[in-house]
Amino acid sequence: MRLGHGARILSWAMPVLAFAGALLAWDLVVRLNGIPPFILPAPALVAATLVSDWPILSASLWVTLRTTLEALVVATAGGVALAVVFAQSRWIALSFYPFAVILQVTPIIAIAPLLLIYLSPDAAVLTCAFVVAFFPVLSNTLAGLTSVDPNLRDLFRLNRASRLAELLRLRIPAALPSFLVGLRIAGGLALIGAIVAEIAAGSSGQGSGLAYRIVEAGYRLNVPRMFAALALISIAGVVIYGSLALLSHVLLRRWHDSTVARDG
Amino acid sequence: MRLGHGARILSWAMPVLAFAGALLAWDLVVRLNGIPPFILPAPALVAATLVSDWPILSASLWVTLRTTLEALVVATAGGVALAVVFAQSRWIALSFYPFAVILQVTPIIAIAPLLLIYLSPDAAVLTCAFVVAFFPVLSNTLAGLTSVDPNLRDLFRLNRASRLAELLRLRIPAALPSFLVGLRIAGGLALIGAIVAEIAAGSSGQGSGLAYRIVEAGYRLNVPRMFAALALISIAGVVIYGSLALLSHVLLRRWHDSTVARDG
Amino acid sequence: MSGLTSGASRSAATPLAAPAAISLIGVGKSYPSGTQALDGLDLVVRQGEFLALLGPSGCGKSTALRIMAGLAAPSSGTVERHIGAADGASIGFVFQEPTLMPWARVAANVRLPLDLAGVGRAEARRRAEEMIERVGLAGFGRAYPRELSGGMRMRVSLARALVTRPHLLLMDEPFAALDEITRFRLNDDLLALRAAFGCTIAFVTHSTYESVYLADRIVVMSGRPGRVTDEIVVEAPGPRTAAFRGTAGYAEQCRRAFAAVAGAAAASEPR
Amino acid sequence: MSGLTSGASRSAATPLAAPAAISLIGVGKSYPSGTQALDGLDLVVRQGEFLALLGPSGCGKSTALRIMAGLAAPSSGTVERHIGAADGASIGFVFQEPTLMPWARVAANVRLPLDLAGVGRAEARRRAEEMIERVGLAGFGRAYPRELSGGMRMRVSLARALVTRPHLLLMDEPFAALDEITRFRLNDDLLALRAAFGCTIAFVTHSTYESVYLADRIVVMSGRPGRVTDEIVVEAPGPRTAAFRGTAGYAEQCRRAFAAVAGAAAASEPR
Amino acid sequence: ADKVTFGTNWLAQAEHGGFYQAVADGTYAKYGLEVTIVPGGPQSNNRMMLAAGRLDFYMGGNLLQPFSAVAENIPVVVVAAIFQKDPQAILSRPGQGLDTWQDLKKARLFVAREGLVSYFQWMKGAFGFREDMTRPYTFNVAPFLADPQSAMEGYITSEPLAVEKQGGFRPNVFLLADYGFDTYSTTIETRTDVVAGKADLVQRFVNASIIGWYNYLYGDPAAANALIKTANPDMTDEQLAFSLAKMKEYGIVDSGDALKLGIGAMTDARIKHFFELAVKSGLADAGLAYTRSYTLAFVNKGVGLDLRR
Ligand SMILES: Nc1ncnc2c1ncn2[C@@H]1O[C@H](COP(=O)(O)OP(=O)(O)OP(=O)(O)O)[C@@H](O)[C@H]1O
Ligand SMILES: Nc1ncnc2c1ncn2[C@@H]1O[C@H](COP(=O)(O)OP(=O)(O)OP(=O)(O)O)[C@@H](O)[C@H]1O
Ligand SMILES: [Mg+2]
Ligand SMILES: [Mg+2]
Repeated sequence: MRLGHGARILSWAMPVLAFAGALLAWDLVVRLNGIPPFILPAPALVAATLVSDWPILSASLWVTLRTTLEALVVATAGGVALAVVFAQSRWIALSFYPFAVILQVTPIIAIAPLLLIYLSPDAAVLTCAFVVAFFPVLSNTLAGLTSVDPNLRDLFRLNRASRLAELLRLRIPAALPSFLVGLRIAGGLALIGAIVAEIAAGSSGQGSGLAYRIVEAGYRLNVPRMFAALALISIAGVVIYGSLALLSHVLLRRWHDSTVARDG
Repeated sequence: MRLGHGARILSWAMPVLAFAGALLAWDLVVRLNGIPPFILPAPALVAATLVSDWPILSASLWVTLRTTLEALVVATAGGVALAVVFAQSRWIALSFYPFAVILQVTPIIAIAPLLLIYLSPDAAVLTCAFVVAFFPVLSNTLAGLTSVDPNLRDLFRLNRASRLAELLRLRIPAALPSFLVGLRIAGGLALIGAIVAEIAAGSSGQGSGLAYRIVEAGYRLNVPRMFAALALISIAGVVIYGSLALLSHVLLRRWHDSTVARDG
Repeated sequence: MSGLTSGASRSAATPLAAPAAISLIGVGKSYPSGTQALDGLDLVVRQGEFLALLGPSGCGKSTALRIMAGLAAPSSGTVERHIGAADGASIGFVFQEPTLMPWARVAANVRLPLDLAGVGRAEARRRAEEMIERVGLAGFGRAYPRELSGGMRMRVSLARALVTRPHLLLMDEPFAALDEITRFRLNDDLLALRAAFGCTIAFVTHSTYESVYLADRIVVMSGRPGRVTDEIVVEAPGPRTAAFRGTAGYAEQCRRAFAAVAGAAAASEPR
Repeated sequence: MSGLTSGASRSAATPLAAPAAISLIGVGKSYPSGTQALDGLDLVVRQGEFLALLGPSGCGKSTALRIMAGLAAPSSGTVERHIGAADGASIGFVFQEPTLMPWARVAANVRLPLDLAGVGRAEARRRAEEMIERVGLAGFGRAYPRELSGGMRMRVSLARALVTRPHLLLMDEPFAALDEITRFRLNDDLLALRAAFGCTIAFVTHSTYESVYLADRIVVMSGRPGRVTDEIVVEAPGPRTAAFRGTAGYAEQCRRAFAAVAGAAAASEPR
Repeated sequence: ADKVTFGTNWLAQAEHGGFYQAVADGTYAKYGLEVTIVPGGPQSNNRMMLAAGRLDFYMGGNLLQPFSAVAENIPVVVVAAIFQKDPQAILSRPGQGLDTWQDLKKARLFVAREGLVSYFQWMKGAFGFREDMTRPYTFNVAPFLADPQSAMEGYITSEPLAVEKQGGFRPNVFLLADYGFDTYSTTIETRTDVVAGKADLVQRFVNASIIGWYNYLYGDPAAANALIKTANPDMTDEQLAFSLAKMKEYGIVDSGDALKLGIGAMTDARIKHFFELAVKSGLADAGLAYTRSYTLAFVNKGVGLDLRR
């Protein structure tokens, strides 16, 4: 879309306004109902806490972000690999997809103890986060891999393309838009996964992540700090999503309907 | 795909075989490593527990299933509604999508206490489950709504279609395949959401669901019952997924590339 | 449209004197990729006129047609459209590709413009049915687009454009995928429709024969960037029927049109 | 293929005596939707032959072509293919729609068959470049399909089919979206290619003129269900150049072909 | 009667026995109270519900949270301490070189997140335990049983039975209170506005609860146990009996100051001592006005002493 100067400013102003409006609403709710800070702190208090507790919170943020990124990489790799395997034949998909579903629906709290028995804490955390985040990647990638233009498939068959060539040159590019939707979902889930995994399976110690901060702050009734940690998680989530959306845009810009704008 | 008689039998036999193989492997692992039942019970023991504890478990299953279905309905409706709103304009999407992402990444355990203060336990559980499950529906539906064939869009514009007509007759049908992928992901997530929500926000006591059973059985080291509950969750997950996949197939059968088979 | 009530036999003079329905004045169009598709295109479609656009592949015919329909905005120049927005969905457009809704059956695809215009269910169904029959697809109303051959799909698209009996009909190579017999029949149908309703038609074709047979006026474009290089006013002594194709005038005008296209193609070459 | 080394001027007798490259014997095809697309189709493509398929829209030409290529299995009857699987990617296929990879640039789309056949990078690039120029798209190698006009897309598809210099070329209305000038030039290119490499060609067209100009033999099909209703062996006295189009024989054979199609169309009608 | 809601911090169990007893035998009714017990759970948030005014009384786990409440200006105050000793303990497997308190430093320690931010900080500061040796305890004993070189937290009244039944061995039990973690436990907390405005109601609730506890410990607990099992159907008689026995054996409820002052007893000296411990462990700020976290106005009155047998 070719935006005029005004429209371009608007495209920045609107989200900022929306955000400011949300903060204002939050502030008003707290103020008008006289909600005490130990139940719901006002945004200014949360911001102040964010600044004052930054040394502690930033360290935890960093730990959680590292887990998140590792989980996202593993979930993406695993989801895509599974999708590729499942796309090979209906039999494989019919036979093994149920296991993927089982993995998706297994509650982390239930399997974490088992994992802790057999895996190192780091591996256990990564496994938990993977379990939380891989399914959308798998589902979306598989949907993309199996909805290829049948004529293009015929073309590859006619040219005696190997399965590998068909995968690399046809199915994977065709699945890209759908995969990227899955990836954007997985970005947020990896963050949740990191947090849940940290609670259920994480080793503690100096380098504890935001989940630990939340539990700790909750225990100490330090609700403003708890909300500061939550705010960091929210910001991290939005930044991750934004990055993945940007990646999506860059990869699809020139050829896909969702991003190629029509003028008129 | 026209399947011969043999192939049709295979299409049932393979998944059953895979399932049987998995059970056998599980049994062997337990047997060969001499894993005690309080760590990992053998499948036969889990099955026996499933039968013997059926009165308790079935009641819990029913509670969890009801929450799951409610959550799925709410998540689907909410996700689609949000996607429709976001699809209306870039400004709206840019301004409010971040809030959806924030909702997605907010850890349930952190917001559940807040919800419990202001909502009834049932409403709180439903809200939690919704938060867990709505995002894939939103993402996939939005992707579908915004990747409409531009020529078809032009056609509607030429015919002076109202926004509503364009939505109902063009965008929604075009988004259907993508929406259904999101729905299949949400099916599993709604189940997880129900479980997490139950743990985080559920009132304990008489009408407790499978999550409560798991925590409680884990707490009392009744690991076979815990696994029986897990097995029920897995089965429920697979059944929900299977139903949604079937729905998908029925809805798309006649026109979409992923389901219309090419002969050759 | 008032000048056009005498059926298929009318002199070419009337529409040439008619007021403009759409005027493109000095229109340029460049795409984000950098391609200058049109530059300084002057083109007038008069009310009641049957205009053919000829030109080498890639010269900007589709782009020009889209601009006429208001589907694309010109990068430079002006577009004036004198079609009353009052009279409902009055533009019929046939895209170069069939552009059908894959999830809707043939009947629903054809009925779409009527549904959008709020025509009653029974009435819409009847008219769609009739148009489907017109394009030779009787019995395929319940088929899905992917169950049709390429030519059949294009005919569905055609039926959809015609079903509203639009006042302005813009068509991008509507008959290219059809066999000559079907094509001739649809050509005649189009002439009859036009005679009956006096609609304005601009259409792109690659067949010089077809352009001469159908059009009052042929505009020849050359490409890179697209502009008008030639214009031929077609003289038809009598009604345009199969007999017209046998006349010397027809053959002569086809030759002229062909020469004009050849010239345009040559002009397009040294991009 | 050995019988075909004398360039564009060769008698039509040679290919007619040549052994079969593909035989369809009593082939029927019904789609899951219930449509009986073909029934008892007997059709032989001889080695080195240039065969044109004519017939009304929806009569089963594309279906027949797909069966020849092995892309679809017949519901009944037998298909014999005598093309050595040994000589690599030897089938070139032009689909009725362009069928390009939207994520790949024009050059990559054209290069695809070479890449799949393991041709070296530089060599593949050179050959693709050359073929892109051949179809008149020089300078568009780095464009994406959606930045092209309909005719340009079809030419990319054509370039892709020709770039491997295949021994068997199956083409489904490859020139329908092109202007006559481009079409004529590509017709001649095709004849030259065929003369140089002696490939076997079967192609679908709706232009009787084109079929007579290009083909050694024209098979006319009628539809519902699709079957062969007529066969015309084209007699060309000299080389097939623009001059051929001026001969009385050409005009006469065009008339014959047209009549055959008209007959087939009439036969298709009362489905 | 006054309607009163009381939130506990876990599912109904013997450790809440006295309160259920007071409901079951009509003690509360006798004191003009109609008490509804709201059980907690793994993720329950009854403490917040108290602060938000949704509950009238809450059962606190130890004194750390009341200290935090003062720090965060949360108007909550402890009015009685039912457990003189925190039943929190560390369990280890005998014969694995983990048989003394000091040995535990070599073990992998399963500690719940809440433990990590509370008593474990004291273990760290006072004895040199290290956080990197901990693993999260999610109230599932399997990882502990699977790993002989591990130890885990647990309530002395509860986990040892599970371990004994499933693991087939009697675990070493180290009660934190025995090593200096001298917090009160199972306290009764309420809001300051309740204390100020309805002191009489608070006094009645405290007194009735104390009497309930005497009766649960020394009388017939059957009616209370029945109520507990209704609230928590998975509770077994065996567990209830085990817990009751352990509470008596270790003097969880009725020992120390309580012997003289009655159940629920609190003293300034004891709380001061624990506060200093908390400060040393980094769990509280030295300058905290910790005395605001409790009041002795409702206890130490010898209520129910006559019921001890
Ligand atoms: N979406 C687009 N983005 C970039 N360039 C485009 C786009 N659409 C068309 N073009 C370019 O504009 C020029 C004119 O295209 P147009 O489709 O108008 O040609 P045309 O005359 O209709 O050709 P044809 O007869 O092949 O359909 C071409 O060079 C083409 O590459
Ligand atoms: N995938 C399909 N499913 C069901 N029916 C089909 C399918 N493809 C083609 N048909 C039917 O088969 C018949 C022949 O189709 P085909 O595409 O072979 O025709 P064609 O001769 O190529 O027509 P055209 O000239 O219009 O391209 C048509 O009646 C069509 O409706
Ligand atoms: Mg065009
Ligand atoms: Mg066809």
